[in-house]
Amino acid sequence: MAEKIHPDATSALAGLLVDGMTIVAGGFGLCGIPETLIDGIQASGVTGITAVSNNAGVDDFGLGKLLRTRQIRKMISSYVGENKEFERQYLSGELEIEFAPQGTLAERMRAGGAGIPGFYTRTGVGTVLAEGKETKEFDGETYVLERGIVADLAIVKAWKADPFGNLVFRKTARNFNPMAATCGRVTVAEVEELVGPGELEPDMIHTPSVFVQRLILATHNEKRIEQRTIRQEAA
Amino acid sequence: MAEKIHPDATSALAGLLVDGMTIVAGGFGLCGIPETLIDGIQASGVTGITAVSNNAGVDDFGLGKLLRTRQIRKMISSYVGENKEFERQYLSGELEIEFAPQGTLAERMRAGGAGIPGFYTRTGVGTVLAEGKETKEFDGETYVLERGIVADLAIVKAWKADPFGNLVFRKTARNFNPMAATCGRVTVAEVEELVGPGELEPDMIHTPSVFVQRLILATHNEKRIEQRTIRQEAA
Amino acid sequence: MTDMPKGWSRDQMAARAAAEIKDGFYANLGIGIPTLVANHIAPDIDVTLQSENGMLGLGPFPTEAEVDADIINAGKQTITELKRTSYCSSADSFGMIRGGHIQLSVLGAMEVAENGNLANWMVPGKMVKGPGGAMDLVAGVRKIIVLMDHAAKDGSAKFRKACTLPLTGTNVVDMLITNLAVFDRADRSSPFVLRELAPGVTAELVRSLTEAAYEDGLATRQAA
Amino acid sequence: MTDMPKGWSRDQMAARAAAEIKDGFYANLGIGIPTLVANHIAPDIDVTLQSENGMLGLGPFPTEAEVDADIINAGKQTITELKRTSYCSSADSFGMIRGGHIQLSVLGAMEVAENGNLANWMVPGKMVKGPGGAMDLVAGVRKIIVLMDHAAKDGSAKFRKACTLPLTGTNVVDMLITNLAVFDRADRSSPFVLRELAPGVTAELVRSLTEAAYEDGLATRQAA
Repeated sequence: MAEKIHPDATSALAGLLVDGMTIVAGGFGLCGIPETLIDGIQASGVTGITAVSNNAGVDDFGLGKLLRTRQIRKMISSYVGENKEFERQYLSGELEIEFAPQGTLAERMRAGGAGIPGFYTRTGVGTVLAEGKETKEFDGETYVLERGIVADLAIVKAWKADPFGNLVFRKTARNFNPMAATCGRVTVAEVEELVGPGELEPDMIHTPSVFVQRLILATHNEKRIEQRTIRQEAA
Repeated sequence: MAEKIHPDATSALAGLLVDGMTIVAGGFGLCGIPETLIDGIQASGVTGITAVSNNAGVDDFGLGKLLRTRQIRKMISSYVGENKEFERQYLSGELEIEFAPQGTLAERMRAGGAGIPGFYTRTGVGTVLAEGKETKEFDGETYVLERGIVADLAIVKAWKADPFGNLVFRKTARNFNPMAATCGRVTVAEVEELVGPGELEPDMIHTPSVFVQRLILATHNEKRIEQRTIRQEAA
Repeated sequence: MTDMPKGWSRDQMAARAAAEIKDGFYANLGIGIPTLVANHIAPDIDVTLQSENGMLGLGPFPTEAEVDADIINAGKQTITELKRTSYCSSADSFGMIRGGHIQLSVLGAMEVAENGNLANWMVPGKMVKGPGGAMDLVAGVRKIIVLMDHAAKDGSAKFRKACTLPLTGTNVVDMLITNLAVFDRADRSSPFVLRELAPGVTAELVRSLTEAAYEDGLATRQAA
Repeated sequence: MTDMPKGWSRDQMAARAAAEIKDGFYANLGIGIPTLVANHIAPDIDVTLQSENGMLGLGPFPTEAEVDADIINAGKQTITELKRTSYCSSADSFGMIRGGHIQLSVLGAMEVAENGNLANWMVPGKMVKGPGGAMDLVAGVRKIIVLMDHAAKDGSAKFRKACTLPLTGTNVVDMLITNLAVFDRADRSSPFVLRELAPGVTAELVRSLTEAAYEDGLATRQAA
């Protein structure tokens, strides 16, 4: 079998990083983000990245790390609210941002991965995010044409993987990861747990092995919480 | 809780059947087809159906039953090879057929269910199945515009359901069922097994409850095999 | 403006929105006041809450011991799961939303226009954080209820002839609940109708603090 | 036509196609002769077979005891699963195909044209059964190998200047393996090149039974 498991992020990313490349990353907020691979990209020093990710991390965590080191030139995101360094770079013109509605962004990743170059959606019609985009009427309603995204590299975080590269995600850490995994020309996954062949139930695999070219055991699993909201235990 | 479980197919289909309606059905060949609900539709006598289904069953099984009783006026399918009654009605002009490539049909169901009225695909470009359809160039390649499908009713077969309507499918009986479940204005599911609340693992639900309005325990689970291919056991 | 009646509290506005939720509904509650709606759903009403990041069937906030970093809502708050819960990808989650499978969404707003336009995502000149899932929700969910203060702090109208801020969606608002009044409309080709007033609030006050045209449905309601 | 050399058997054609499968490939084998390809994959080559109805990692046919009506391939044949197997919906399965994630597909054909056009789904005047997944496979899979008899039973060419039958796809064939010869091309803007002859078959015979223009690559190959 072609070996997919690599010993660490550096090995898994070797030969894949080029200045000016496009990287799509799974994760929503700080949940389900490929922490270990982000560290690996930071260590590599690759620059001029166009990062496609729903959010931009916070100042010292997630993609925020790569913003700090000025490795990212452009973000394609739906919401970037929690990052002061982001704000500074954006306002000073160092960083470019392309906003996409969250569902449109998710669908653009899925479309790119599924060989669909464009699709129509009602989302965003009549707003600034549809400006300059083609529209079309279907049954009397106006829809905007959105493009599929294919990235040079996809980095995703999963819960479990087998050696074939089949992935299972955990709870809301799934989020953008399955689509991100499909829309990279190469996809590297980091996982919390590697299991043996046959240990994943074939009916319960979220990302089939065909989408994953390289695999590492994640060593950075901080899973920082943005909004720790608690209820008092009933007495 | 609004009760989704009905005692039988007749009850689950009550008020939903109207002559001339469009019904989308899950299943591939004879695998994963809603046998019990097809019986219920046959018994209702509803006619003029446009049936959206990858295949048309065989003469006395699957949608073939509704062809026999002339309840179907039109099929939207990718392959209808195994049905002599189908062939007779088609050649005599009693039955209309719209062919869609299999992957395009699957995606049209998913798109319809996901609020996407149209998408572009390379599949079928330059063939008779793209005739009369709009095309568009993306990055120098030609793609054809295909439409999402929304049906009046979706009927699907699942393996397990909980009372909320969450569904799990089994092996290749999954096939078109998940997309079919999303693209009916009303979706009725039949399942081999009803389980209690909380018995389905939240990470492992294929069709979330929001897509299922009514639910029955399947009483017709023949699961006929079209091509029983066997290898000899090693001695 | 100090002698303007305050009208309903945020919790009362949330409770009014909660009354729109029918048994069996699937609903998406936005961040902020809309989140309070969940606290006011009647016990005999079974509702399944959706979070657009990919969770259907939201439970309450966790106890300290229950906190799980992998279970968060769209506001990135830790939450819990229920017996009915299912998880899905964000693409499938927005498929539910865009495909019209969610019956109701409650959102905050900066401005609502008389034609149902909504502005709730950016203020020119301020840092733009992005739309998140708001544009998808208003474009896809069948009934959109907006909760907002009736007027800005300077007294200027937020329910307007036309939005002055960049839009989140066009012709998407079905019901508007402010601290002073409730407006709804029969469908998206109908005008808004004033339906209810908060205690101590007069129709004249609402009229004076509203730029949008709307019909007066109070008389009808009294007669009914 | 009785004295025309038969060339390769169907199993030999399948074996030739199998030699194109590289370690780590994901491949989709069509119904009919292409299914035989699986029997000829070298033991040191790890390949994962896909079936477009929604299965990745196809196992062999079942024993009588193993038969499961819920495990079938795209030809509706009962099969088995492996340790690597995963199931998915047909939409996700064709996402793999359309998105270019499957490296290789082997298909049968009625006609192939010199520009790579393929016809393999309908014959006018005969009952049309539909394209099934063939149009999706040829449009999406990265390398398409066609297996077919070199000539029709009446001796007429099946590798033609242009297809006479309705097309399955335009400019999609990368390699053509017939009972008499093997053709391939460097990319989809290059012409086909004759690469190999079956035992006892001459280049002249192939030429005489082919309508398509192609380059002769036999000399090059010998030299290499």
